[in-house]
Amino acid sequence: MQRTNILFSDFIKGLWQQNPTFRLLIGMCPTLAVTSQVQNGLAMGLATAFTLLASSIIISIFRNFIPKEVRIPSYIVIIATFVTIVSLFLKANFPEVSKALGPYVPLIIVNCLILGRQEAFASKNPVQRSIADALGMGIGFTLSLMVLASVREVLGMGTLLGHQVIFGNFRPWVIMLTPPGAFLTLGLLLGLINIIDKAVKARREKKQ
Amino acid sequence: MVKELILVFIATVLVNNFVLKYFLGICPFLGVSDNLSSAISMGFATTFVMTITAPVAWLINNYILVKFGLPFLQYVCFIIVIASLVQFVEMVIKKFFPLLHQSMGIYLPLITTNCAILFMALQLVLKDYSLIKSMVFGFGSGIGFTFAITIMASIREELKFQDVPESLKGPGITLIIAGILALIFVGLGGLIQVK
Amino acid sequence: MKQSFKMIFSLCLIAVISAVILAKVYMITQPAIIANEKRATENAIYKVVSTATSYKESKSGQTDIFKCYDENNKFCGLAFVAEGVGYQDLIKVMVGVSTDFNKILAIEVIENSETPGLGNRIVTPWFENQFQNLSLQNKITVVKVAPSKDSEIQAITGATISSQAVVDIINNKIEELKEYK
Amino acid sequence: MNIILLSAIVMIALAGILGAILSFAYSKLKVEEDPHKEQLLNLLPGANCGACGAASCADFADKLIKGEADIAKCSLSLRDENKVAKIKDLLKN
Repeated sequence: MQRTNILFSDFIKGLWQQNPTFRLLIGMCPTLAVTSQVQNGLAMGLATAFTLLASSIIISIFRNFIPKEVRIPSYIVIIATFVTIVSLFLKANFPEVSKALGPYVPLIIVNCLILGRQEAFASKNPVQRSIADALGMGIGFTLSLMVLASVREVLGMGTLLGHQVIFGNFRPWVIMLTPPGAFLTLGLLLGLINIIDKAVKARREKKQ
Repeated sequence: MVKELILVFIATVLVNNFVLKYFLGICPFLGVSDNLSSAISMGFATTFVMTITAPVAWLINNYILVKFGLPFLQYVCFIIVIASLVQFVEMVIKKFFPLLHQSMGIYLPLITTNCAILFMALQLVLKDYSLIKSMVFGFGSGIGFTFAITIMASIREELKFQDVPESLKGPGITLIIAGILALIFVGLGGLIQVK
Repeated sequence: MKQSFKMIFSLCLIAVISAVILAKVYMITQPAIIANEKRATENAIYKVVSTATSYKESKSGQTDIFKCYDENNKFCGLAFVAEGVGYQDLIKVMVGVSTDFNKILAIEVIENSETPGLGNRIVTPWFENQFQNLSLQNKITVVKVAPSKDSEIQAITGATISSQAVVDIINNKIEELKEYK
Repeated sequence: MNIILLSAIVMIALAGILGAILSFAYSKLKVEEDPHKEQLLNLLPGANCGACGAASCADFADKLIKGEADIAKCSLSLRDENKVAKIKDLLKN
């Protein structure tokens, strides 16, 4: 029993307590860039999660064979290989998503989230824990991308995943689709989450 | 020819600013911009490495990838060279110029995980700039990064004395300020039409 | 000495494995990628020269021209891609012209990254349909009010630079192709 | 020559040259690091992401030793409580 709840706690940590976007504030470049539509946010989140998972497995398997001096170049080559595979896969099977994500797919390689995870976690822990951690972080990252993307898409285009959501004479806030909108939305979202967090903590103290 | 270079430089610094329009280098932008001096040296270190990476990326692409027809190796080749180059340059500076290492060299390892560098290398290949134009593009994007991070750092230094709402302290207010800065830079859009 | 050999060996090993895997994946996905691109251009051609059912590719200068043939295999129009810089970045337009090169059949903006909500309204049918049956005797011009002459189109309010960019791109390409005709 | 062989050769050449440069650098340009900082560096994530405001993990380690920065700012290593504890007691002595 003790074994599984370590894995489970690794997994859960990534989802909320240490959510990469809202808590650790890493991996921001793609977060702001591709979240003008939920579909793109989902695709970027899944691509990042796959790369994170696959490279975590490989790196935690070979963590003792890679000498310390060439640690960063070798990790980066492994990550870049998986990102190229994802990029070719997207171009072959989902051409419009690949065009929409455009130059931000290769940026997954230098996403602070992935190299940070490999260095901090995968290269020092056994495979099972790395998998649980990678899954947690990957899904946490995808969820936060979709939360941000749904706010921006609903306000920016009045649609959600392409279907018209807001009816009547709602003039969409075009700013939400432009860079300023991305910065403002994420800033306000961080504020909102801090407020929710404080409220939850306050209620928990009252209960004790 | 020189007119074209100046246009590319101004376009990269002002119109297509790497931070405020393409969202690049946000991790260091949020982290390092809380005091002005570290922001400035961070900016110049990034500019220094970007100016080196641009020609290297151009050479790799034209003399290895295009010549042998291996477009799929682009990401792996660029990133392995950038990572090793940065590691090597940092060791050289640490060994021979300890003073320079203290002020600027410490920023070098940060470059490998900086989205701006890889994006710049891939953009100059995508738009197939010539060698000189690539260097100007690399230098311009570095200056653009420094420009944005210096403005943000000076604002945040003032911010320490203002009363920011409790929940927005730290990254929240920085992102909102970056949003307003991006709004100003959108006004500069259409200033120059350059490929 | 053993330490540096171990470093070089492990870096080369990882590089080789990644190279082989990537080459394999590239060979598997390459046909699908080429097919996608071909289908995208094909859809644009058939949209721009509506009567066409098949086309033959040929080169004129550096631009490739698609000669279109309708169902009873009669030469019914020409299509080509014109590209240039708009308000923000690259704009690509597929242009369909009549066989005698003096009338635009239709155009379709196939790629643009103009400002969302403003510039990217050049993709709306309202703007694109204005180019249908536009004469090419003289240069196409952009006007703010309702077009009077037959080679004028109305700019999108709030996106004059993008509208002007599309017109300039088409004019330059037509000029270039006229010499080669 | 088919693509697989060609890309393998190109990558071997590139990795070989870079590996040689790095190994040469490590042997010739070794600068003695004080062991204290070396241990600390092994505990820090080493991703140099800059989220802590320091330029890199090495710089963050210096600041930790000088007491100018506190470990909470390194968001990546917060993931691991026992590591943070280890860093704290390493800093004490």
